[in-house]
Amino acid sequence: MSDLLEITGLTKQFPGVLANDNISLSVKSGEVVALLGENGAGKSTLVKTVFGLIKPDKGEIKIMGKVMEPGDTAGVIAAGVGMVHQHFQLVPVMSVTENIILGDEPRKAFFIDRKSARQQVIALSEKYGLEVDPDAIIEDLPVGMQQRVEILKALRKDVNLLILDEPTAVLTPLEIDELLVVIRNLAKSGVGVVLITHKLHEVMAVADRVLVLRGGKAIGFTSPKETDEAGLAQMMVGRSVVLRVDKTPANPGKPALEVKGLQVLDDRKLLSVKGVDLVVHKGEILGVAGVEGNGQREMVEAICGMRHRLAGQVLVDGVATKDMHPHAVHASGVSHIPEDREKHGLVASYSIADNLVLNQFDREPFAKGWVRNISQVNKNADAVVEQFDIRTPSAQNLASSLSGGNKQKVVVARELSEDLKVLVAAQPTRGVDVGSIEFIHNQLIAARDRGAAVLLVSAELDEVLSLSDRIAVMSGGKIVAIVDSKDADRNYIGRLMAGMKA
Amino acid sequence: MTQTKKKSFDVGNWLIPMIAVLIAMTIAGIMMKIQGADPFSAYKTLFTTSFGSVKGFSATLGKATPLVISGLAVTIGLRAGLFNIGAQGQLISGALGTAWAGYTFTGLPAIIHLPIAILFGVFFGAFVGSIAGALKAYRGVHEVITTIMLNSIIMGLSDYLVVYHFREPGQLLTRTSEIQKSARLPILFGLPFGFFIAIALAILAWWVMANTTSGFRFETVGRNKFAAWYAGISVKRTLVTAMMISGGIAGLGGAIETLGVTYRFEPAFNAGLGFDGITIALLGRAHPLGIIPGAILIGGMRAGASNMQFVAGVATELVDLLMALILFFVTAPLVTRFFKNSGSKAVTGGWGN
Amino acid sequence: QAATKPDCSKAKFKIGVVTDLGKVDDKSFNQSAWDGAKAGAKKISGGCATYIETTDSKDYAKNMALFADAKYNTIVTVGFLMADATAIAAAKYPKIKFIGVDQNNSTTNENLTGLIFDEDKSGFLAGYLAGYLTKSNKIGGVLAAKEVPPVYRYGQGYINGVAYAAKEQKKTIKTVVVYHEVGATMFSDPAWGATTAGQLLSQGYDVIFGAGGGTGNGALAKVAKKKGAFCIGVDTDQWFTVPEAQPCLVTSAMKSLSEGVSDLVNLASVGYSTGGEYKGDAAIAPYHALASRVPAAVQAKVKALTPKVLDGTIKTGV
Amino acid sequence: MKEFLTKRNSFIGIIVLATAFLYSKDGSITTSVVSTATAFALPLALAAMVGIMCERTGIVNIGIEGTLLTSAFAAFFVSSLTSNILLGFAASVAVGSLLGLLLAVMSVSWKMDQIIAGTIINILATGLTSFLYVQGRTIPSTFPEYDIPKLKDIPFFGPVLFMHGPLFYFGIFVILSLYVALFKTTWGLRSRAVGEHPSSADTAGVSVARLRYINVAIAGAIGGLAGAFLSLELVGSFERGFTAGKGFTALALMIFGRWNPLGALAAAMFFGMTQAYANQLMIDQVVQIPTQFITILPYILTIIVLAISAGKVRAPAAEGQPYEKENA
Ligand SMILES: Nc1ncnc2c1ncn2[C@@H]1O[C@H](COP(=O)(O)OP(=O)(O)OP(=O)(O)O)[C@@H](O)[C@H]1O
Ligand SMILES: Nc1ncnc2c1ncn2[C@@H]1O[C@H](COP(=O)(O)OP(=O)(O)OP(=O)(O)O)[C@@H](O)[C@H]1O
Ligand SMILES: [Mg+2]
Ligand SMILES: [Mg+2]
Repeated sequence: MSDLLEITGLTKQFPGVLANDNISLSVKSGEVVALLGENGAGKSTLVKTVFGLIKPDKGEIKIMGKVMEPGDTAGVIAAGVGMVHQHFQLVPVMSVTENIILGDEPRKAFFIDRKSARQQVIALSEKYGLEVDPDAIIEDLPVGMQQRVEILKALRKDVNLLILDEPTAVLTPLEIDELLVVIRNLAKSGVGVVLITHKLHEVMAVADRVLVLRGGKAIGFTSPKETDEAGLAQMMVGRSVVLRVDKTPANPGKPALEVKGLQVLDDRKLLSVKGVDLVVHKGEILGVAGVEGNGQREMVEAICGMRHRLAGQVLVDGVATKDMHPHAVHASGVSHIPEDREKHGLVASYSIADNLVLNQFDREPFAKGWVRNISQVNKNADAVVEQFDIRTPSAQNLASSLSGGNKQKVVVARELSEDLKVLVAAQPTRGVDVGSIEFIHNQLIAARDRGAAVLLVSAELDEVLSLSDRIAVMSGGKIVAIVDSKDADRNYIGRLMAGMKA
Repeated sequence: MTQTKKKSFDVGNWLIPMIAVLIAMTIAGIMMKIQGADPFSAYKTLFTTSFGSVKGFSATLGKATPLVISGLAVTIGLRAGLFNIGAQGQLISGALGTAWAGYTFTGLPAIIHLPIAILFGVFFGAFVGSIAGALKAYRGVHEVITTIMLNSIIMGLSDYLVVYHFREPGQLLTRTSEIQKSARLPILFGLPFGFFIAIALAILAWWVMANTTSGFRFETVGRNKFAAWYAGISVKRTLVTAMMISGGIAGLGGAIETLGVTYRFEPAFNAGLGFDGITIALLGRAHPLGIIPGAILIGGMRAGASNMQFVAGVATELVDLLMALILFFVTAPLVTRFFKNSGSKAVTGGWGN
Repeated sequence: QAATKPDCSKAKFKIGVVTDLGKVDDKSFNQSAWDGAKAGAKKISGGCATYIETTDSKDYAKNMALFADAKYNTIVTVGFLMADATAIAAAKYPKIKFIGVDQNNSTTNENLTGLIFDEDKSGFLAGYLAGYLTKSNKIGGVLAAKEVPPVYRYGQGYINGVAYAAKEQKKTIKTVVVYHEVGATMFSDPAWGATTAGQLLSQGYDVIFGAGGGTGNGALAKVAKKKGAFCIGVDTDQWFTVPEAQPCLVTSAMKSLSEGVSDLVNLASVGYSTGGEYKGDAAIAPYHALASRVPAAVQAKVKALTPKVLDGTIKTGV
Repeated sequence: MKEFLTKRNSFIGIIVLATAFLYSKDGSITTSVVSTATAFALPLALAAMVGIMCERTGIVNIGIEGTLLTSAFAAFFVSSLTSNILLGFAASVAVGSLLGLLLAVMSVSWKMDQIIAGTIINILATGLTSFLYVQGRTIPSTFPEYDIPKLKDIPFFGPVLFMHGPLFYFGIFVILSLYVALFKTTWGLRSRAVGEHPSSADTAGVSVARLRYINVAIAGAIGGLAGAFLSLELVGSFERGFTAGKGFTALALMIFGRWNPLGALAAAMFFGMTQAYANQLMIDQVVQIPTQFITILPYILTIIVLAISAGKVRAPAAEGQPYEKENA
């Protein structure tokens, strides 16, 4: 039987970047092809082009033997292609149902048939075991939940070809396992799947074939049978990568960050942090494990002065910090890698250079009193881009032109590029490739070893396990347990996260 | 913003508008023919009167001055993501405040009287502006509504004040007494002094926006107020400040118009100046220096309008048409495409943020 | 505005009209003044009139200078707003005869004549007529801003005229004039005029005076749609300028602007200028087709009253 | 309805109560005031619909004033040329949608700054109408008032709602159907999606550009209706600067009504009421306060109401930004 998808000689040039360089790929039905590559390698560009969201400069795309009109998304959808986008394609102010039916709505005459729409959604989420509230408004949902919606949207119509661009970046271990099962079943039923992910064990688990991209070029095909995770990593980065974090045991000093009886409301004005007490000592990493949406985000924002503290205190070196005043908190020595880099972390229309000083633009050396020192800003930028290996033609380019992972690097670089007492890192490696993950992890540990107190919040249980010196498990807005990483057991913590009494 | 800074020094950015203006004038010329006037003598008149003679050029700059300033007011707002439709109202309150200070205080030397009068204008403009700013920051009321409403309110209020309190004794018209000699702006090298103030202000504004921390705060709030908030910029305070400064500048425009041209407050004197400011700001792509050429061009057309009608019988509306055509061809990518295929980038963000 | 504008550069006796903010076809006072200038020019051999339409009230002086520097013999400036500018120009160009329409003139320049009118008188007559036409004993007016002196005089005269008629008939009549908010749109807001007139009509006001450029005309047009109601125009005989109002237009409170201008222009052409102020005629327009709806007795009363009001034996109280 | 019946809008309730109270005191006056208010309100409301139509699909339309002015002129001009007001009406709708298309070309195809595009339309309108305007023209007739039988006899509501001209009824119909279309139909869902997050619509196979073109053109047509209502039904003539800033007030009303047709209608009604009562105060000569105070009353009230109801109004998110497929 013929190939579901046949890409030949695809080339796409962005200003200053050759994102795809003469790439060819074919996907048979029932086959799972994984796309691997560093941040900025061109994975999203490739699949977006297939889906008709980007017009290629050269090359041809055939779906089920039929040549596709460049940029004809509707045609691609009609041909039975579904796609889960790396950057959620959801309308924030609309309900889950509305988002899922958008573009092909069940209708009575001109009117939307809301009842049957709602039933479709419920049926869909039962079929794939991805639970969602059909009436919830997207922007009120935690990212993990949004990711489910994004996936259901793609699965709604019986697809022949399913494209998943980093679908697991924000899912919990359980959710990931569920999704991998779904993928395998789909493949069994004859669907072709293209999966983009930075998590090598996922590739090893589901992929039949792997295409590795580097700098827009196809480096070559491989398959889980022929290689192992280290091999994949080496192939995509072009050098050997240490996947396991190896760190010296911590030697904690006196408390640097103290959280006392903290209570916080979420955006819906519901109590989501229900009295949290934490102590992070100098020179240690305290990891907060927990299923997304159990109050971690609200806690972090409250600690960093970005969200009103209903009750409780946040002390740095024993001094209480100001509520609702990010600047004051930051000035007292707290750095913050925000969870939502697009919204809080970056000004998309600013140059990378300006973004790298976003929260210290008014300090020496970047400003002398009232006047900014632009040359210092640029000097700093060139240095940091070099040091953190941010993939861009120039530090003067706009942040919006960076790939997801590189955007994250910009934020991390900014927060680490000054000496700090406390570092609050929320989802620091989300959507970041293995090479960069290794790099960021080493940076966090280096900060620790410089005597900083690091509060790490991550939905990646593995990340928490491998980086933390102590692990706090958060569930239902409370810290349900604090365990020493030496005697931390994956399943035990997993159960606590799921809210079960261990 | 390093981006925007480069823009203004790029040759294409000067050549393209030139050509755009020529195309616009050709079309307007055709309309003049239709209307039965002679375009050539019309344009000849326009240039000889508005740009040809010192006297004429001085008149042009006189007209351009309030345009530069109100254009600047709108620009500052746009930079901080605020669309200040209220320049008109702020300008009027400034003009009234200045006029009052101008005729009330007597026996002061110009050195003292002028600055005081100007300060009055700036203060009242800033006051009106900051009302909109505060309502936006602390009550979330959209500045487009408040400024539109404030325009009408100021219109009525200033009129009430003049009619019932500040009216020139024994005068039927709604207008104040004339300001003291000591409060009049001088003429410098045959050119209106106000224009030099306007230019100086534009350069200052450009430098501040590009090189100071305050400028960076404005820009950041304007582009992503959440990131600004995360970066520890006080969004509320920035919004209020931006509207206050924008209003203050508009008020200054009213002040200079009063001290340099009208010598008294009379409602009709300031008609439309604030609204032209919006056009100018957009023509200059919300760049503090970019607004100057546009202001001078339109100032020249305004100054030459009556001459064109007198000499060539051109209907005065054609100036409006010409303005629209110029704005169209300068901003539409039609001409731009012809040179480099760069789509024009937005200078405003809708009512977003 | 398609009409090409006359070129007087070669003419023997040149007349220049400078309009107040507004155009020479505004169906209102700029137009009347322009018509007057043209009429005047016709009567003079080698006479020629042209105009400049002011777009910015700061340009009055500049626009007059354009005519003066081109050696115009007479300059007509239209509107009370130009009074000062005209006085200054008159002093600056003693050889040129200036005619200031709607401008009180206290200067001693004998080359400047202020052409003024007793709007209150024609307003009074209109009100008097209204007082006899109303059946509901409710009489209204929709006017441009009362800050504009001529408009205000019309309004007050109108009110007092009604009162006078009411006294004669020993009955009480409710009179209301609604003024538009002062400002740029006060003379060009027909929608407001119409809606406000509608409000008065719906409350039983059956005679309505519409005064103030487009705003007033809007009111007239609205009243025209209401059967049995009367409307009264302003400035010129609006039977001709606002035909859509003919169903209700019983008369117009006029000031003979065109005649006044034309007369003064002709005086100027023989080198004569009264200086000071020149009172133009005030009057009310003929009833035209609505004569049939005005009882003969009432027509007689108005006819009898008119001279007394015009010569001032009956005070308008303004 | 839930978008619209928020507690923020409770002030509408207050107005209704106040009106009811006044009605109980003097029925005929209140009736006349309120029906006057509707006449003030309708053109404003329709103008606001233009804004809502555009902005809900992500196009800022600051050129409403120009659209109204031009189409009002077209309505008047063509009616007087052909002495047929129906042709005049057709002309104004056509001109309105043409201006809509112009806006679409500039902002969708050429990706021009949308505020600039709107401003161009405004200046162009002022210049053109004033340039082409010839005095002395008149129209054969205006759209006659048609009192709907039976309904018109309902006390209060009869005169207020059912004693107007055809364009008034049509206008109300348009507003109500726009509300339904926006929140109940697939077209509405897609339009709002395009206005909030175009790439989502795009990835769902909805053509962003096409939908924007269509909606902005329809919006223009509605502007044409508003213009025709002014010149062919309400007034029956045309003057320079005829629309007297209604297009800008409409922007405020659109935001006041939170981009919701019914909200904007209510806001317009609120505005009309204050204007009508301002007149009534003068008519009744109850108060001896300067007219200026009466005339600025509506504007002050609007600000106060908004400040109290603290409308943290949220514009359609994608508004003002041209959509680039590449950045999807
Ligand atoms: N719209 C755009 N304009 C300019 N450059 C772009 C654009 N989109 C992507 N790029 C560049 O093209 C390159 C490939 O981007 P792409 O998003 O495909 O990388 P990726 O492999 O998906 O990275 P990641 O794993 O971080 O998602 C990057 O260098 C990125 O900066
Ligand atoms: N990204 C954001 N997340 C949460 N709330 C925000 C955000 N941005 C703004 N706000 C809200 O808007 C308000 C404006 O921010 P701002 O920085 O001005 O507050 P503030 O620092 O208390 O002001 P001030 O310093 O003048 O007292 C904040 O008080 C906050 O409630
Ligand atoms: Mg990607
Ligand atoms: Mg990417």
